[in-house]
Amino acid sequence: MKIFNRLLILAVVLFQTTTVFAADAPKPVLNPGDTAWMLTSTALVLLMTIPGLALFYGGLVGKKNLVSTLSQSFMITAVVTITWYVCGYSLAFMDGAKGGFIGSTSRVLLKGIGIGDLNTTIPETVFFCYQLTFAIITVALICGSIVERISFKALFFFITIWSIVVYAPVAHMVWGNGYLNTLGVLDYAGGTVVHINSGIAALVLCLVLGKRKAKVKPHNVGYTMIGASLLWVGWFGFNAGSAVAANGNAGMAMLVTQLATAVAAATWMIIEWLTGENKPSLVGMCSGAVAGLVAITPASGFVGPSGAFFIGLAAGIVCYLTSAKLKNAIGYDDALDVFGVHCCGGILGAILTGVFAVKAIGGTAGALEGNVAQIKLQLIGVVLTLVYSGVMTYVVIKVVGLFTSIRATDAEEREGLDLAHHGETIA
Amino acid sequence: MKIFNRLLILAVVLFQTTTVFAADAPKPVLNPGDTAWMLTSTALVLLMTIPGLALFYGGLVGKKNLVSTLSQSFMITAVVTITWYVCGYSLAFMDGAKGGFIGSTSRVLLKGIGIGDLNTTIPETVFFCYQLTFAIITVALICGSIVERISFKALFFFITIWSIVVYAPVAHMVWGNGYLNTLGVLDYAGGTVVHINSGIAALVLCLVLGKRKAKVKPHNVGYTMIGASLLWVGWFGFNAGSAVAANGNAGMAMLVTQLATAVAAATWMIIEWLTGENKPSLVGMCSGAVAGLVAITPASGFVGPSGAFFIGLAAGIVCYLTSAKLKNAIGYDDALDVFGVHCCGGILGAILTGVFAVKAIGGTAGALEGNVAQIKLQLIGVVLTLVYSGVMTYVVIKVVGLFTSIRATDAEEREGLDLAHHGETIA
Amino acid sequence: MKIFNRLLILAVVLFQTTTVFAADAPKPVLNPGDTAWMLTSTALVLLMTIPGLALFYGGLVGKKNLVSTLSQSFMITAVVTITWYVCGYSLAFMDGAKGGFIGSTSRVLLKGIGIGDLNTTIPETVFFCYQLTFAIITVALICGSIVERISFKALFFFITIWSIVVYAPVAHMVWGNGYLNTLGVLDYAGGTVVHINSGIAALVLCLVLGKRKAKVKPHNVGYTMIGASLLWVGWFGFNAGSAVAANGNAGMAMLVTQLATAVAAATWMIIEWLTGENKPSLVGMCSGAVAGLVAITPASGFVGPSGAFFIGLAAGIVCYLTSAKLKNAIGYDDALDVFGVHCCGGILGAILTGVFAVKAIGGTAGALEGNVAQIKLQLIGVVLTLVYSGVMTYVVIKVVGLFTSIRATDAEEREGLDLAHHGETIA
Amino acid sequence: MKLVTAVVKPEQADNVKKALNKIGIQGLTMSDVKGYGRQKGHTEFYRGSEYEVAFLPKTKLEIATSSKKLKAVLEAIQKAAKTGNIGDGKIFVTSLTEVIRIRTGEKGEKAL
Amino acid sequence: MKLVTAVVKPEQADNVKKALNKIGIQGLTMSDVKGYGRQKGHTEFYRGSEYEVAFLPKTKLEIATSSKKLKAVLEAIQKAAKTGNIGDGKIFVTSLTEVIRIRTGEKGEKAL
Amino acid sequence: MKLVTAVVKPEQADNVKKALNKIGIQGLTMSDVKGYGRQKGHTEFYRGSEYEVAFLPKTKLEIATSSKKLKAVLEAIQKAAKTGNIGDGKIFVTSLTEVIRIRTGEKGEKAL
Ligand SMILES: Nc1ncnc2c1ncn2[C@@H]1O[C@H](COP(=O)(O)OP(=O)(O)O)[C@@H](O)[C@H]1O
Ligand SMILES: Nc1ncnc2c1ncn2[C@@H]1O[C@H](COP(=O)(O)OP(=O)(O)O)[C@@H](O)[C@H]1O
Ligand SMILES: Nc1ncnc2c1ncn2[C@@H]1O[C@H](COP(=O)(O)OP(=O)(O)O)[C@@H](O)[C@H]1O
Repeated sequence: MKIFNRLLILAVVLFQTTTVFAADAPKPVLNPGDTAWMLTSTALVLLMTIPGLALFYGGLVGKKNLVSTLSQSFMITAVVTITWYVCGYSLAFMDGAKGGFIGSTSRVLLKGIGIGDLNTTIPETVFFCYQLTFAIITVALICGSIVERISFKALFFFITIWSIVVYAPVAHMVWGNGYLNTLGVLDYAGGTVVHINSGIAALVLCLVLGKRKAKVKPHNVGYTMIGASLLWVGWFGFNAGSAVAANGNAGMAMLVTQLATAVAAATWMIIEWLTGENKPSLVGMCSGAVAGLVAITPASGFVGPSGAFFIGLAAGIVCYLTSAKLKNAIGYDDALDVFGVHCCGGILGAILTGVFAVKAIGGTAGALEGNVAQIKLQLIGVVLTLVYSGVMTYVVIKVVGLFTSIRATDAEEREGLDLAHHGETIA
Repeated sequence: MKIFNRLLILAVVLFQTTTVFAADAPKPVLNPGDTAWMLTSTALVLLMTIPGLALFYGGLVGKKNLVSTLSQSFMITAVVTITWYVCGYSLAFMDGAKGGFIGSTSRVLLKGIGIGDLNTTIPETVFFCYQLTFAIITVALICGSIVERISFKALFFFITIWSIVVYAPVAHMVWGNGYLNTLGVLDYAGGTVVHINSGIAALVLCLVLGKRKAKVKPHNVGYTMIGASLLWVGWFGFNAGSAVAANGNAGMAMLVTQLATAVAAATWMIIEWLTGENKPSLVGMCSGAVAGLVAITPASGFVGPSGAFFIGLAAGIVCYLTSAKLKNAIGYDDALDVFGVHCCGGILGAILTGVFAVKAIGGTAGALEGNVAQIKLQLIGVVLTLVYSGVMTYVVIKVVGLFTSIRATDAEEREGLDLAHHGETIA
Repeated sequence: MKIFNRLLILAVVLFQTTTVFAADAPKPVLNPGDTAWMLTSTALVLLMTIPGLALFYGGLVGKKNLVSTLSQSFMITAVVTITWYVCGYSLAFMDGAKGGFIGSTSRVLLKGIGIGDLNTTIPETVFFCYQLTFAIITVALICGSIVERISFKALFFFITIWSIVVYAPVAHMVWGNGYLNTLGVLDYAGGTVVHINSGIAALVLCLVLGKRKAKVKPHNVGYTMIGASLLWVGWFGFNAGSAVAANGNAGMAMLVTQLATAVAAATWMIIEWLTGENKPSLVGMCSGAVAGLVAITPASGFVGPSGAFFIGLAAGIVCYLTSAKLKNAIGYDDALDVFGVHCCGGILGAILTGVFAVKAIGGTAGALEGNVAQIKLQLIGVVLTLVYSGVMTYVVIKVVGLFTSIRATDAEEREGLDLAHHGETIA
Repeated sequence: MKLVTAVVKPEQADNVKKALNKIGIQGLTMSDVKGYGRQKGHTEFYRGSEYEVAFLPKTKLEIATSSKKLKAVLEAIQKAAKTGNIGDGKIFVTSLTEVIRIRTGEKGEKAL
Repeated sequence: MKLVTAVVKPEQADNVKKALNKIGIQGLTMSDVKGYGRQKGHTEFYRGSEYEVAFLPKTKLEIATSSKKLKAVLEAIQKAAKTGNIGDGKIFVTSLTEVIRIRTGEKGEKAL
Repeated sequence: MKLVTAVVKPEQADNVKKALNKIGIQGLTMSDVKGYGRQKGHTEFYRGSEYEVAFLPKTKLEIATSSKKLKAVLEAIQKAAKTGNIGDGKIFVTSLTEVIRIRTGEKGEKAL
């Protein structure tokens, strides 16, 4: 009996190796190492939104809107979990028509899910949770453009609908068996699905809502730094977790993420140092880091260190220009630069993925390795996302606007949304 | 070849089952994936107390008691580590008389522990640390009812004793080879051991101590939100870590945790929105989330998504009522609602575990699957914990009171415990 | 029977080595469990610096230097990532002359790194990132002695150079195939490389810079507590991660880390309680915890629980004396006690590693097991690091001083570095 | 018209407010200040370094009132703020040459 | 010389500052205060417990000015601070017996 | 009796306190204020947006004193607060019609 057990140990090990590589392998088996990393990644990505993004945004608004800004992220975490459970996950990740636009309803309300169901080598339950954290942060990112004036009620309805009719289809097209995926568009961890998607939605919303009555300077740069740090750390779960395994791909994704982020942070800092007020600001460094994180996101499973270096450099320069120059030049009130950093950084990253992709890393060559066509594919992904998300965001907010006022009243805005919408104040 | 692979899958499953339960199974072997997840879970659960719970509580007290409230959690982390090392772990987890009340002293001072010792598939050292983080947070939770007036010195002595004479036996009865475990009471991650246990202790303590001289509104809702977020994220280690493996059970535990928490947060928010001041408060959402986390804790390894949904819903409603209504109606000064959220939420969760348990998930059927008797078992666990912890808490605090004053003087309370007990102030 | 067991273990190991790369190559194979833990550890150690250390330090300075203090850690994270990528990693970890002083340039700019490259059982990319987080925190630690007066520009140049000419060689000598490693000096997770190294650099810098014009009390003990907590939690990645595997060594490292830290925190607290102002301060507990973490660092893979207990006790006492007494007696302005806690704690830990090392745990016996010579080896490591780092730090800061003023002007210091160097203020 | 400035213990401020309400004072301006007098500050220790915190938190209340009501105001404050311990605070009275209600432009006692 | 103390809505403070600049006032001291009058505070709820927040945030502006300029100052403040809603605030005027510029030792109107 | 209000640089406040102690002043009320005069504020940039921070942090010290001691108080403050740079601050003197020590009910100079 003991011997049999020992043979089994051997068998287990043998088996784990054979299943993954064997050509005619049956359904993959659960790998505890991969599962451990994906459980961890899920925690890391949730940490990015609460409290990460909440603080990053919260520190940049005025003091009388801190509670409001924190509440948005927290409420979204709760509500999107429910919409994801109800149908978002199913519509995004269950196979629909190949090359189509939306998934199937086979996992609506998670029907039939069990502890034995797997997605590649991890439990499907973990995959559900991991993907959920992406849906959450995408929606939460949007709020940055509309803080200090959006009605909390309107936001509640807006994000409930948006998480289903915009996020799920875009995720399906890129990561499910949908159109862009079938086409060969590369988006490792969400350049299009998360950043372009939220960034364009943010721009549309802030145009619909109009400008704030008054702009005040960031009330708590400390919170912003804590938030940026948690985003940075959590992003390891975002990008390296997108390998859905604890392997060499995850490792390389972590490495390029770290490098691009550092380069972008340093770049933004140096630009500020050498221009403008001649001072390197903490908000600038944090913004640069986030820009780098955004731009490397679609590329993180496809490029190597030198690609990451250039992507970081480009992100620092481009996002500085779109946030600090373009916005003021044009004059829309994208309060916390969701468009400038996430949409523009996402587009930049999507395109540069097509440039720097290395076949030996992610299986697809980029323009530098001769596959110039990839850039075109990337552009298709960018444009489709911009158009679909932009138009649908407009439709959804207009529909919500039929039922409830989407903007805080002038009095509420002056008083601060903390008191007006939540009945709470920071002393 | 395929058949062979399938046999191997079967073998793997069989093997995993046989090693743990088979009488003549060989010593289980270390699994690096499981170990990785448990190392991580330990970090996550420690994060729940410092800084998570410390901030959650710290934000809700007055400014002049912030240092005091943070110090309580920090001191407890240090002291309970020492009592756990000295004898707590041994008394809780070493086999005592089967179906008994307390474990053995075989691991007092961790004697004989080596790097090769395992607990199921992970090193015993990791199991020690993981379980330690539960002991820490249980004790730290208690403080919520007695902030702003407890003597730091009395607290120091109280928790030193309580962590040994209350926590260890309760943990042993439920998770060791003790009475409730043998009986078949289900408590996956600590509904009774952690939440009912700390919640009833908190109620007893606040009754013994009496009310605060003055109640002030939460001084920093931002800290409370950070704390609630870290509790939420860290709770993945708490519940999914309780699988003590990186497998499908851990995955399902994570999923139901996320879902119940989100539903409870949304429920509490909506109740506030539709009643009272008509405003959804951030403190309300955070409280709802914690209520959901508490209620799903005992159930997290036993129920599926729909069970989690209802548990979250019930937790949002019940804990809202116990915290916002019951307390004010009766009039005890459970400052931060440890009884209302943790004890009541824990009881609710314990009972609903008996209702919603799914045999295919955790091996035990609940009332909905016909096993109505489970509810009775659950009630036995609840009542025994309430009585034992309640009575012993009273005894311990009275004993401590023989040697030192348990309450801050009026002058200290007015001045704030920060300055009075720690000689530090927040500018 | 035992022999059979050993053969099986061998078989498993052999097997793992053979399968993927086939042939009879002894090259180790990737282990997903180990990789999962190291990915996580990397995130944890980064969390220690941003936001951990940044907040720990930030809370202890005056309010007008908060942004400045946070910026230092953030900038260092970005810049050291770049120097590590450019050449630091290669110089530290690529094999140089055996027993030498510096590594080779074979991985400059990470040339040739691929997703298949391994370091023991994890991807080399992960090893790169993990080690990077150590380089970052070592450099960031230094800043504690020079806050509130260092020029941000000078710091920028200083750390760029220091991370290459000081950190890389010291890391190589201890952890690469360099002199101290070959000699048999034990430093599990960085007592010499991280703490003595940064601590002596901090002392030299604060002596060169001179005292602050005015000392103000910690402006935000709350931030300090959050920072200390994140350091504590993150340190699991630091010490248990240094096993570079998810195994029994990692587990024991976590256990001794937790225990020594708790004992040191309690010790510092009790010393304060029984002496001086008779009050246990939160800053004191946090300082004690960090002292314990520092002292156990070199020992964490070599000692058992009882060794950890005594190391924690010694760290609490010694670091209290060096920080609270020695500094004031001598009169240098090591603002946040980097020398007192990190250098002195590191020396203490290095020596006690030689005392308490247990052969059955880390493979090397200490003085208590009869190997008194180990203490001498440890002292060699300590002295060499003190001398090399001390001298080189002096040289580097003097060189930087040739090009730019290293200290803020009096006006800038009075105004606060936040506004002076970053153009930002906390309202 | 007089401006009454009372520096009181923070924990008594609410009491004072209520006492003033009772005698018909309907407006009040408050601010957080720090002070010392007979009651001195304290010393805090951080890692063995002493930091003198010379000033204690106090609450400053400013009440503009008609000269007629002055006596009642002073009495109300004294009664409500007094604990009998040092640090109870002081009341300062200055003359107001003019008071204006911004919203209406009313002046003098009507503006109070 | 007069000391003009205006308690205004925080969001109007900037306006007032600009208006004063225009009429040649070059110095100003500001502080955050809380107050109530016709405009009362509000109640906040935390887990069902009510906390009365009696005082509303206001901004206090202090301007020392020559008696000559007083009228212009008062008018400028009134105009700039007025929104027409309750809570617009008050202006108090007291007499200054002396003003000194610390840097130069100048006294009286020269010191303003 | 006089109320001396000094607006000084925050970093000089401690100096002033000590100087006043030396001449026997035993009570003082302090608050954080913001101001501008000759010394203007600054501009901060966040992602390219300018935010004018018009006011600089200052410390306001209020000292009630007997008319007799007034001269000594003014001199002590001037000496201790002066750095010679702009922004050193101002001293304002008003008359006090009454001072009351709440604890004892003492009035007038005895209450100082
Ligand atoms: N001469 C003074 N000028 C201005 N404020 C004073 C003066 N004396 C006391 N105060 C204020 O009154 C407060 C209470 O004074 P203190 O002398 O401590 O109490 P008591 O009046 O009960 O003896 C002080 O903290 C300070 O703010
Ligand atoms: N009698 C008073 N003494 C001191 N401050 C007052 C007095 N009355 C009002 N104030 C201040 O003026 C502010 C505005 O007063 P309020 O009566 O609300 O507005 P309005 O003058 O427009 O009717 C109050 O918040 C308070 O700070
Ligand atoms: N007319 C005034 N009314 C009220 N406060 C003033 C006035 N002028 C100056 N102050 C205060 O004095 C401070 C210093 O004044 P400033 O003119 O900058 O310095 P200096 O007196 O050295 O020229 C200002 O920041 C402001 O707080």
